[in-house]
Amino acid sequence: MVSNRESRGGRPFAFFRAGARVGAEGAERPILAFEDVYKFFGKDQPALRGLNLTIERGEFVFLTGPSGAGKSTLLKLVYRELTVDSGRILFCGRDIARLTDRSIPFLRRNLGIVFQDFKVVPHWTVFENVAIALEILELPARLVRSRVGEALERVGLSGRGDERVGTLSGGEQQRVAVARAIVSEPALLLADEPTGNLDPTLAVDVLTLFEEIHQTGTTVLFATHDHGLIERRDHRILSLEQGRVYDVRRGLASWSSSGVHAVREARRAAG
Amino acid sequence: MVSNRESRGGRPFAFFRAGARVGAEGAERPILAFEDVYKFFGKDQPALRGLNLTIERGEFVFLTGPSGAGKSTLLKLVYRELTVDSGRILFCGRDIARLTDRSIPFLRRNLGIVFQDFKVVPHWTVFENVAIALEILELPARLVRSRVGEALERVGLSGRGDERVGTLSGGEQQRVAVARAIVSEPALLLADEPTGNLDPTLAVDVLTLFEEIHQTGTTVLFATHDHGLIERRDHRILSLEQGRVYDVRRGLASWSSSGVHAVREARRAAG
Amino acid sequence: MSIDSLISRAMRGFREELRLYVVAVTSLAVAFLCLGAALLALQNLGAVAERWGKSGHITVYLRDGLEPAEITRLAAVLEGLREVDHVRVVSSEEARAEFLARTELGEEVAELGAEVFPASIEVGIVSGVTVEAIEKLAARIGALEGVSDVESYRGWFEQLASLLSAGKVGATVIAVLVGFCVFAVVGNTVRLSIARRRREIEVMKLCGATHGFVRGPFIVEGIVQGLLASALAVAALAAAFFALRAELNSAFSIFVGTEAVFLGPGLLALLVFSGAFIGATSSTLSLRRYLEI
Amino acid sequence: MSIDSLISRAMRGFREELRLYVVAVTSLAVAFLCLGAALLALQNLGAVAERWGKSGHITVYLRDGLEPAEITRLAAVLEGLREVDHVRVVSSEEARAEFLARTELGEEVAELGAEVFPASIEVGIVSGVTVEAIEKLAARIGALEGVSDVESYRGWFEQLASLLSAGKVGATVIAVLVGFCVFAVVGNTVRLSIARRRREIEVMKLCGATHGFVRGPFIVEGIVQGLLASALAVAALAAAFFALRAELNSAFSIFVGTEAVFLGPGLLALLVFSGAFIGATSSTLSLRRYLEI
Ligand SMILES: Nc1ncnc2c1ncn2[C@@H]1O[C@H](COP(=O)(O)OP(=O)(O)OP(=O)(O)O)[C@@H](O)[C@H]1O
Ligand SMILES: Nc1ncnc2c1ncn2[C@@H]1O[C@H](COP(=O)(O)OP(=O)(O)OP(=O)(O)O)[C@@H](O)[C@H]1O
Ligand SMILES: [Mg+2]
Ligand SMILES: [Mg+2]
Repeated sequence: MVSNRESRGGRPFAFFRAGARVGAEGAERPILAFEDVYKFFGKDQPALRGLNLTIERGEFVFLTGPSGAGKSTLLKLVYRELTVDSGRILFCGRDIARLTDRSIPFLRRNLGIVFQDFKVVPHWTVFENVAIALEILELPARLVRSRVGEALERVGLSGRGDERVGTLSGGEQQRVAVARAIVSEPALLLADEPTGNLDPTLAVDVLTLFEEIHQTGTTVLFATHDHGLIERRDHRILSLEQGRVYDVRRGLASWSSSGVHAVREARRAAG
Repeated sequence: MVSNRESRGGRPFAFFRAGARVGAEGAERPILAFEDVYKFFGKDQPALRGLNLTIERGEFVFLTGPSGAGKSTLLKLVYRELTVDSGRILFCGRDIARLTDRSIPFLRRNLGIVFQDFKVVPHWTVFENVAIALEILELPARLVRSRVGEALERVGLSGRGDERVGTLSGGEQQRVAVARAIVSEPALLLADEPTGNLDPTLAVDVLTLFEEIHQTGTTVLFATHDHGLIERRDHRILSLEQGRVYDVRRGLASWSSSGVHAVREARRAAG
Repeated sequence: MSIDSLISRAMRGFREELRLYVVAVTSLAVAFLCLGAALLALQNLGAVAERWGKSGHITVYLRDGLEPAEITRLAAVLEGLREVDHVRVVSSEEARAEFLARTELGEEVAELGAEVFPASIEVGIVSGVTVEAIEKLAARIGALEGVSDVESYRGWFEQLASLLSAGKVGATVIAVLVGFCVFAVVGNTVRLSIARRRREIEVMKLCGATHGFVRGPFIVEGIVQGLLASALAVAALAAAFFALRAELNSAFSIFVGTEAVFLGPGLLALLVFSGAFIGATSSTLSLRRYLEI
Repeated sequence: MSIDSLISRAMRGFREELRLYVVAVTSLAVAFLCLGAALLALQNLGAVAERWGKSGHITVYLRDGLEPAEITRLAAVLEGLREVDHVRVVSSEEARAEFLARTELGEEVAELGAEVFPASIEVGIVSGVTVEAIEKLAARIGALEGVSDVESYRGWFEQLASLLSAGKVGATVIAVLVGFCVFAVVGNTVRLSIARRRREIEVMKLCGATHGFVRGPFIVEGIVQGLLASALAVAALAAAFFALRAELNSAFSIFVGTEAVFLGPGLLALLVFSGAFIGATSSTLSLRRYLEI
């Protein structure tokens, strides 16, 4: 990863068209801005109603809220699986809704996405599932191998590259999905409940992994139900409810240092 | 549900062959017994190694352990998606491994299963997804309608029976899976991480739902990573690690009454 | 399992995969159409062969200048032969008239006198006489007084017979190939709809459904597909046949001596039910490995 | 996109769906075989029609008892006619010999004298003369001294011509139907493999793959399928043709007057490449709606 970052000279930015760079104006703007976004599924059930939200470049934001609040919908709008019904979503100052079909792949190449339902390919091997994100970028095979190996190591699956993903346990599959999202070193990482199938120890590990990646300049948007996880970190927490931002606060406020989390935290602080 | 239980005279028990009843000897035995069970995937990586375990009729057991410990494998052995490589699994005193292919459906009709990956049919409606468990039992359509309605109400999805499951949020899909598992009032409920996509409030609701069903005589085997959930109840907790039972204890021991859980608990105690 | 639930689940399958089924039924109908056409050709060729095998026919050209009395006597002699069914005398005049009727040319030909056209006797042979016996008969007749030439059509007959048998072989090969295609198409269609509905099958199995419960709707779908396709094919074949019948008859009848006939009700029923049967079988076979979930 | 990755992904597809592809290629090969056979029939019918259109032929039966000198004179007269290409005199003796050679019968027939068989002159007509002109010529010849009968084969010709055109129509219909079948089968196969690999396509799209990247391996697979199937069909057709060639020729050649010929290299190449083309097109079309994920 390090070698690659050097060779490409800073954060890669092939936006809208491969090879294009975001200009100075793009760099100044927030990486993601929601302006009065509505999304309807059927007449009377809006999943998002008038969402206003700005995420600055390099931020780490938790997204939480009850089941059906609209978290996944919000993320899907960003990677254009869905389009807004009214309002705008600006990615680096550009309106995502106005992208042509041909440009969408180039938007997505700037994103790393952990899907709530993993979306791994069960009959592919672990290696192939992670490598596809780099093959799409047409990286040479040698580089793909080394970066995939590194990503698998970071999620605790090193040495398991040849197993078929369909045979892995739920938590292992989720970690494959995480590895795929981070392997391409995206500008924006969208993680939809990436720890739902992980035990508390691994959940903290994955959170820590995301924080490490965040340190290198990646913006992270992390949707989760795990209060144990979000409350213990000093990041912005957005609470959605019924398609609206219901609460914005920072973590660590109500963090109680009891239970297994505390043990791990102590260990982490020590090491 | 009540009317049906009455009409069938106690817990239905169509085991191995539809219409057959478990005799007195079956009723005395533990509902589930693992005797020195091994399960190998490939030569050198046993998922279960020498598991011994007895679950009594009417028990409520939590199953926990790190990712890849073998929890799902254990459950899959019970519903015969997998077969043991050595040892025996006795369900009501009968060896599951020795069931013929034709008997397996009748074993499964005694089970309610919440799968870790939900296994809902995305292009079916919520109603159809839940009703299939009863249609298989060839219940009359009227009865199917009323019982499905009741099950959906219990998981907080009443009035949403006509939506296609593929359009639901992750947590909603998980609740459909829960409804399908409980709708047939099984003798044994196997739940594999049934709250991984639910917010803490809903997770407690689902746990409470399982406890209510447990009250009516159903045996529950509940695999989860959510320590917040298991520690607060007085049930047996089995910890697996690397395919072995690593720890057996009861909950409530290390339960700290802080955070949101406490609030809900208080409310629940009051109501 | 209740029929109600079976039907309603099969209907759901059709609704969901409508496009797929339209494509499948269409291509199956085409395959069945080929099969039907091959059968039709076989049947008509068979009819022709049978007729030819039965009804020999000899033309006896008469020497010029025979008296009508001599001709009548000759005809009587011929009629008296054991192998002969009937005779018809064609006088020079009649031959000329027939010839003129067949040509559309005017003057020049019309000027031709009757003497240009030899009188002849058409001899119908009783059915069941072999080609060799007819050949012998023709030679005997040729030796009779007043006969100039005998045409027994043996060469033509032999060539046409070999043509017929080649046609039969071809039609049979087509029928076999088409049968194979139908099987492959139904199998692929069912496999396709299974692949799309894998999750559904898996869920039913895991909820305790028996193989029969899972298989039911697919087999119903296979049967309906096969039935629809073969019925469509039969309808199209019938439409084409009866629309083109006059043309076919005029093209073939003089040549082969029979009218084109359509497939009998027995064969039609067989075709339609073989559609249903192939649909059911192919569904069942394709489902097999998917049921082992 | 790099060719390496394209090929390796296509190979992966083949490996995973080997059974499916075997079935698909087999049923496609059958369809192509039908197409090839129809083309072959069309081509041979065309050759026959062309030859017949060009080479008319009249048999002039001579009156009994003509002197050899008279026959020679008559032949010279006929040869002098503008429409005549060549003439060949068949004496009574020769006609008898030919007849005996054609029958396998012994004694009785062998006893027949040469006088039973009329002498004749075979008249070859220069190419390009129409049927009507031949008919007129036959009438003129019939009026000549010493001619007993003229056979211009007009009736046969007309019937065979209509048979030929019916055959052509039939072969064309088969070709169209088979083309449709091929399209449907390739489409269904590709759709089937897409249905099974839906998740894969979805994942690639969501990771930022362009349509081309996703489509590439499927199109390669479609092309390979089409190529394999059509090549197989051509090989099978050639094997069948050359194995049965002698039989076909003996069955048809006297009758139609030409030797059966195989498809030319141009048509063969066209057939094989149309396989590849249909494979690619059908893949592309079938992929369309799945790319909109
Ligand atoms: N494609 C769709 N069609 C119709 N309704 C939809 C669709 N997608 C989402 N919804 C509805 O929109 C609401 C919000 O869904 P969303 O997936 O965003 O919730 P969520 O916050 O991610 O919930 P969870 O925590 O359970 O994953 C839900 O009620 C869901 O049923
Ligand atoms: N069909 C299979 N083939 C090969 N290995 C398998 C198969 N199923 C499970 N395994 C392996 O067995 C181990 C235990 O898997 P299992 O699914 O039981 O874990 P788990 O305890 O459910 O984990 P999680 O909490 O992540 O769901 C894992 O390492 C997994 O990779
Ligand atoms: Mg969600
Ligand atoms: Mg598991």
